[in-house]
Amino acid sequence: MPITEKKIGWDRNQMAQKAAFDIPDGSYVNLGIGMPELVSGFVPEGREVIYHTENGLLGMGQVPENGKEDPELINAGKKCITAIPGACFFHHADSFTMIRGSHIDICVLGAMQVSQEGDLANWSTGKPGAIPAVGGAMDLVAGVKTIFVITQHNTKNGDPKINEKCTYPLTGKGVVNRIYTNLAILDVTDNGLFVRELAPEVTFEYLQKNTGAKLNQY
Amino acid sequence: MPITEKKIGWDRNQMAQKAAFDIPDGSYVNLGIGMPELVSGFVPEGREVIYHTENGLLGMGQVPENGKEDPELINAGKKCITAIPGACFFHHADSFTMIRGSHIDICVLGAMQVSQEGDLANWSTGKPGAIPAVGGAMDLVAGVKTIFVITQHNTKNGDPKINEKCTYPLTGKGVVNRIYTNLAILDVTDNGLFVRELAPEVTFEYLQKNTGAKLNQY
Amino acid sequence: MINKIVKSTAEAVADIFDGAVVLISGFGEAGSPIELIHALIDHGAKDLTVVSNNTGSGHVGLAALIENKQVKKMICSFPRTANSTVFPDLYYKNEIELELVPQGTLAERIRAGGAGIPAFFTPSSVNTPLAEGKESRVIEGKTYVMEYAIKADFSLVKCNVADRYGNLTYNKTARNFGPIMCTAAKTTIVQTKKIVEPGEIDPEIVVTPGIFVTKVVEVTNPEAESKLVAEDRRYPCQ
Amino acid sequence: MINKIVKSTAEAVADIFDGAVVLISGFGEAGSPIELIHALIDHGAKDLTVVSNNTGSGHVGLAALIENKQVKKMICSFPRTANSTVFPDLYYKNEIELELVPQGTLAERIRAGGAGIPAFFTPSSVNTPLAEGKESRVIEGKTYVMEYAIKADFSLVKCNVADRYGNLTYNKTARNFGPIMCTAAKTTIVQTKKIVEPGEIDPEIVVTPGIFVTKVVEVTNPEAESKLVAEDRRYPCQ
Repeated sequence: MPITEKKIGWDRNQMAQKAAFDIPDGSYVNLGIGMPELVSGFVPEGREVIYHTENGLLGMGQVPENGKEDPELINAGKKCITAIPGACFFHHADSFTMIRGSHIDICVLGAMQVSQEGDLANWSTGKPGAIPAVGGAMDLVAGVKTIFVITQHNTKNGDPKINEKCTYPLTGKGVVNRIYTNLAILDVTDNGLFVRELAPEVTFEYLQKNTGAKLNQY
Repeated sequence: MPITEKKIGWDRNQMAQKAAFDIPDGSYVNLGIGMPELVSGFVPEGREVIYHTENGLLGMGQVPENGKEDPELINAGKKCITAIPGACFFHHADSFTMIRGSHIDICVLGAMQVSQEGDLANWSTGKPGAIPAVGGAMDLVAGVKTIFVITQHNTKNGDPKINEKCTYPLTGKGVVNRIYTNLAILDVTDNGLFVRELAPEVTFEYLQKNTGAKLNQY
Repeated sequence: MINKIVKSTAEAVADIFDGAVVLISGFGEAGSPIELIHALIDHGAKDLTVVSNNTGSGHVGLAALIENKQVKKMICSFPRTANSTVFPDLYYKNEIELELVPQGTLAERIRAGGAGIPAFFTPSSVNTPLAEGKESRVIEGKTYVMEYAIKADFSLVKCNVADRYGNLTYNKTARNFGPIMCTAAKTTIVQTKKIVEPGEIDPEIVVTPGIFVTKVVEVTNPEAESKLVAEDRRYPCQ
Repeated sequence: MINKIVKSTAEAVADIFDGAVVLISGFGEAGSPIELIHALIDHGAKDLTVVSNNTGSGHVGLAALIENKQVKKMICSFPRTANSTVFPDLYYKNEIELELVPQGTLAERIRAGGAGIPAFFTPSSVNTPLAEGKESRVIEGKTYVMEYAIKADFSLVKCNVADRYGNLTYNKTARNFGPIMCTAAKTTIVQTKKIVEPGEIDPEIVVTPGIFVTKVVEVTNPEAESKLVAEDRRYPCQ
C-alpha cells in the first residue's frame, strides 16, 4: 500500500475550515464526534448556522467557560456545551424526527472507510470480540439530506480509507456526498469520485496513488 | 318490535350517575360527546378522576363561568371548558399516544348499536349519501382499557339498540365492556350479556323483551 | 442571519401551487389559521388536497376555502360540523372528494410523515369499513392495519408566540395538530399572535423547534371564527 | 386523591421483579436516575433486560447494576463508554447479552411501545448488518426495514420538577429518553429534584403528562455520576 512520504496537505483545522466553507447560511447541521466538532469553529463571516445535537438540543453553542460546565447540558460526544439564545430542548424521539425526517440539512461525520459509491463504514471494524457501538450514525446517514465526511485520507499504516468497496460493516450504502481529507476534497457522484480541490503541493497523481478507487477530474 | 309502553327506568342524569359510580378513584377517563359528558358531574365524594379530552388536554375541568369562555380552550365536542390545577396541554399525536397506547383507563361513549359480543356502532348509519364522520371513536375503542357505553335502551321508534349483531358499520369489534341504559346496566362477557342491575320497576322479562339479544342473570 | 419572518400573509402563502397538498391546523376553530386561509383564498391556488380535522364552519376560514372551489379533496376525521353547510352541499353533489381517517390515525400518519416513518401498524379501525382494502397483520395475537405517512407540500399553522428562528409556542387546546403538521410539510407557514427575540422563549418550553418552520407572519389580533360565523360573515366579503 | 409520591427510592423500586424489562433514562450521565438504580441494586432483582442508550461508567449507577450481575441483557445504541470496563469485561466473557439498536430506532421503538404502535418501517440501518434477518420492504422506491415496539415492565426516569399527579419537567439535555420511556412501561418510576403543588407547573410546559407516571420520589441533590467516577467510587460502597 502507498504511504504518504512526507507531511503535505491540510491539517485538521484546515480540513474543518474547508468543510465549514461549504455549509450555506441558515443551515441546520449535525456534527459527529471528533474532527467534525472542529467545523463549528470556522463558520464564515456573515453566516448563521444552527447546530443540532441528537441528544436533544437545537442551537448548540461553544464550549462553556471553565467552572460553568453543566453535566446536564452536553453534546452527543458527552462533552459539556452551551445553548445559544433561540435554542430549544426536546426528547429523543423528536430529535430523531429531525434526523430521520430529513429536516437536518448537513451532517459532518468521521469515517473508517468510504467507497467510491458513497458507502460509509464508521461504526465497527467487524472484528470478532470487538464491542459494536453505533449510536446515531445509521439514522444520520439514512435521514440527513447531505452527508459530508471528514477524515484523514489514509490510515496510520498508510492504507487508503477511500476504496472501491468498504470491507468493514456499513453504516449506510450510497450515503456520502462529499469527502474532506488532508489531501483533497472529493465529490461522490453517480459517475464516480471527482476531485473538487487538491490541497497545496498535492498532485492528482499523488492523490490517486493514495486512494483505493479511481479518481476523476472535473 | 317491542315498544316501551310507559316511562320507567332511569333518566339521563341517573344513568350518568350509575356510570360515574363505577369509575374508580384515580382513573384517567375520556368522555364522549353528548350524554357521556354528564358523567363528570357525578364523581362520588372522595374520588379524584382526571378527564382527558383528545384535542389535547389532560385535566379537563367544569364549564367556565359566563364571560370567561376561551375559544382556544375547548373539549372534543368543541364546547368551552376549563383546566384544573395540575392539567397539561399536548399535541394530537401525544394525545392519541394516551389513547392508542392504553394509558386511558375508561372511556364512556354513546352508541347507535351494541352487539351481544360487545361490537359497537356509533359513527355512521351506513346510509348512502350520509356524510361519514368518525372523529376519535375508533381510536378510543381500540386503545382504551375499559369501554363503557351509555345509551337509551331503545331507539325513538322503540327498536332495541342492543342486538345479536350490529347492522350499522362498526366502530370496533368486541370492544364494549359495560352498557348503561335507562333500563339496566349490562356486562358484556365471554358468555354473553349479563344483567348487572335493573332500574326500578324494570323486570328481567321486560328488559329481555326490549333487547334484541339473549340476556343472562348472574 | 436566519430570519423566517415575512411581512404579510399574502407573501407567506405566495408559493402555494395548484394541486398542492396542504395541512391546515386546528380542531374546530381552535388553532385554525384563519388569516392564512383567507390569504390562500385571495391567492387562488386550486385543486388542493387539504388535510385538516374538520371542514370549517359558516362561510369563513376553511369552509370559505372549500366554498371558493379551491379544494379537490379533504382528508379529515370529522367532516360534519355544527354551522356547516359548505362541505356537505359539495359532498352531496359529488363535487369534492373525502378521505375519512380516524383522528388518532390522522395524527399518527402526519407525525410519521414528519419523522421519516413511511408506514406503521395501528389497532384503530380494525374490523371496520375504514380498514377495508388495507393491509393487515397479526402481531403477538392482535390484528393491526397498516397505514401510510402523510407528507405535504405546505402546512398552514396558527401558533401563539414565535421568534425569527421559527421556534413556536401555542395556546391551550389550540395546539392540537399544529406541532405535528409543522414537521410534515416541505414548507411550513405559521401565523403567530406575537413575535419575540430569540432567547425570549425559554428553550425548555419551545413546542415546535424552528427547524420545522419555513415562514412566520405576525397576526396580532386573529379573528375568532365562531364570532364571524355568528355574525354570518363571509370571505371574501361581499 | 391521586398522590403518586412515595417516600423512598427503596419503596419506589420495591415491585421490580426478576426477569423484568426495565427502561433506564439518560444519555451518558445526563438524565440517568442514579439513586433509583442504586435502590434497584439494594433491591436485588436479577435477570433484568435493561434498555438504555449506554452501559454506564465506572462502578456506580448503571455500570454498578451490571457489575452486580443483575442484568441479563442490554438493549442499547452505544455500549462502549469512556471510563467503562464493566460491560466490556462481561461482554468479552459472554456473560451478558447485547442487542445493538441504532439510536433513532431505539427512540422510535420505545415511542411506538408507548403509543400502541406495534411495528413501523424505518430507513435507518438498511443495507447494514443491523438490518439482517429483519423484514424489509420498498415503499415509493425506497427500502425500509420493519422494527418492533419496545414495551417494558418498568421505567426508571430522572426528571427535574414533578407534582403529585406525575406531571414532569426536565433539565436541558437530561430530558433525552425520559419522556418516551415514561410512556412505554407498565410502571413508570421517577426521581425528581423537586416536588411542587399541582398547578405550579404551567400546563403549557409540562413535558410528561402525569398519566404516564406511576410513582414519584424526591431526590433533592442527586449524585453526579462523573464526579463519583472521578473519585473512583463504587456502589455498593465497599
